[in-house]
Amino acid sequence: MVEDDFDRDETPVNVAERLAAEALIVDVDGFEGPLDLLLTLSRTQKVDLRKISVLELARQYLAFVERAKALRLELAADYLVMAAWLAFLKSRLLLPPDPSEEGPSGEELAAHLAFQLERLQAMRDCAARLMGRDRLGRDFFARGVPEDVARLRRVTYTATLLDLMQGYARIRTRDEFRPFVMDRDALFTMEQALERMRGLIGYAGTWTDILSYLPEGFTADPARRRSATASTFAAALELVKEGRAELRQAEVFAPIELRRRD
Amino acid sequence: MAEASDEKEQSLFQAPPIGEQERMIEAMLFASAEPLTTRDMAERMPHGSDPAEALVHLRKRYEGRGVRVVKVGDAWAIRTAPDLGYLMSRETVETRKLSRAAIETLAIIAYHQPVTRAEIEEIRGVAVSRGTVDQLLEMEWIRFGRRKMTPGRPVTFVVTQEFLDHFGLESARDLPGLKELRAAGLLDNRPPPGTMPQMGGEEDENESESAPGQNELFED
Amino acid sequence: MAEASDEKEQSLFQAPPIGEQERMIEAMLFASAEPLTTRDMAERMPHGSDPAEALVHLRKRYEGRGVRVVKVGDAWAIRTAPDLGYLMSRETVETRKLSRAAIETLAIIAYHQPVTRAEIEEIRGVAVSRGTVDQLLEMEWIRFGRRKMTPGRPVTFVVTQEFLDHFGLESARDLPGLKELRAAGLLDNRPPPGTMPQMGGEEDENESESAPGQNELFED
Repeated sequence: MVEDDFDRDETPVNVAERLAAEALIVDVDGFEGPLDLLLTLSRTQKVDLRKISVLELARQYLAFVERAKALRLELAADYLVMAAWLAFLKSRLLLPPDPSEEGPSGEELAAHLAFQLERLQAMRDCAARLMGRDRLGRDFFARGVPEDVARLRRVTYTATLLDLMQGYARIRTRDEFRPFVMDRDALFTMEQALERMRGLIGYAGTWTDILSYLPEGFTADPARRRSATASTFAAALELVKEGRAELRQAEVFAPIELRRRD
Repeated sequence: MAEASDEKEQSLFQAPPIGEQERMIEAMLFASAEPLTTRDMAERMPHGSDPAEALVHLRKRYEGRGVRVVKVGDAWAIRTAPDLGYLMSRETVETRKLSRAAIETLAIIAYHQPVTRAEIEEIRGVAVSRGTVDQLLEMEWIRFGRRKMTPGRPVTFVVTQEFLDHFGLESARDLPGLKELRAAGLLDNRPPPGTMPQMGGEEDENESESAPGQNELFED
Repeated sequence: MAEASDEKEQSLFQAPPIGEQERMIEAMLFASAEPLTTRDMAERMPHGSDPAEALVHLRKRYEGRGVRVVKVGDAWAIRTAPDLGYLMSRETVETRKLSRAAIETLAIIAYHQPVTRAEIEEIRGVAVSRGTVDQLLEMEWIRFGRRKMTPGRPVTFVVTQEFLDHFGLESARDLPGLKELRAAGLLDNRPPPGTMPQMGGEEDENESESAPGQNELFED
């Protein structure tokens, strides 16, 4: 695989050249793939990329791979795939075309490779020009104190007549459909109320509205509130009977107040 | 270009022309996150510059414009002209469907007006949250009616003209009755007794509505 | 018809004078760090306003000043004049250092957009790591374009308004050297003759992606 002219090329004429060649080898990790490596190698030809000798480039690449192997450097698979492909390309370029063979000619393949290299170089130049432009936040600037547009959100609610009628119908027909169940959960018994009052009466040193003794969960729902109010009142009467409390009411419908009797 | 390089050379020896200084302070005031004092500006500008004088020119230039150069404490800043402040806010109107609790409350008021809160609660079977009533009052779909002549003289609620307008009604009496609703097929999906998953769901919902902390406004 | 034209006349009549509209867009553009489209502006302006016309006037007014009215894609913004950048050292934003791979990928997307990942890989001759694309997406310099109508309907990438804004470009057509590249045929989608390693179509992409080792882990 090693070419004669490669050997000639690589015969260390001077130390600097040799160092450069070795640096190329050791820096294999610095290349972004085989195309990048080919582009770097092509620079040694010092010609316009359009006039590049792909044959020469293939030789350089293959020599590079050989050197890497000699130095026991592990090359990634795609470098080797490229090497195989370039070896194939080289043979195509060197041998007279076989008319029976199908597929693109060596020249076509070489032209495409040259195109790819030129395109990659062009993209690199563009990237450099782009990054070299005047840039926002470095060369020119946006407003330092942007005034954000205040978004005032106004919510309006809407409903249709149908919503309204269906809502009403739902309420008015609810009872019709109810299966018969004992609504025990809405009941607060006098026994429960008495137990609760006995526990609390010790703290009732001052007059307190008996409604403040309603248990939690029995104040909002009217049915539960009614039940708890009745049982609490009855329990309060029971406590008075036992001589443990006093009750008073200022006038009709005024709050009924309870106080511990010492 | 030749001019520019001349100017640059000159600036090595003397301050840039006042027009150039005006450009400088314009750019600085625009880009700075904080108001700048003339001293701040002078520090950044070429030696010998006079930002105070450049400011006089810049202020004049922005007179009557969409933005103005204003003094903030002893510093300077560019700000939107006060008469254009309205361009900096944007109102978005979002229309949401009224919650079920609100619709039911509204329906009861419409059908039973004048009606007290206790009566609404009795009909709905759940407590009416303050939020629901407030919402309907705020929408101006209900208002307070006359107090009831019953003990405690509770306030009543009635629907408003806005309500009638919104629903396209001449008067609340035009609302179809239960029989008509049924005739119109609005009540037809009556589930057979016994198998009422829907109903059960409603009960649960009502239960949770009456639980403390639950606000009917949060219903969707 | 008569009514419609009446309305139009009326709204033209109601629109503020152009000088006033110029003040409005001046205030809005000054207040915003982001570019605004004429539509954004029109939405905030009184009915019948013509921000595009007002912009022509405003642009002229700021020619040669310390700040300029610039076009960014189909939007507009006010930016400081680039020659005054040295005054704004305190406002300088440190942009994240992009890897060589990211810079090249960005350039390829800008010049070849809309472009698929496979096409980027063909141009660079190496697999595009996920991180590179993610970074560019995160910086909002690229976004997804429409899918290509080729087998597999691959996603494409295009550059964003933020990209244009950052690099001071009116549109992607103003990219430096774009015409020359196009004339040289370097932006042509030239399919490789026959099969080639690494630089083929989507199949190669899969191959290279699954090949361990050689990808942009070499990034610094």
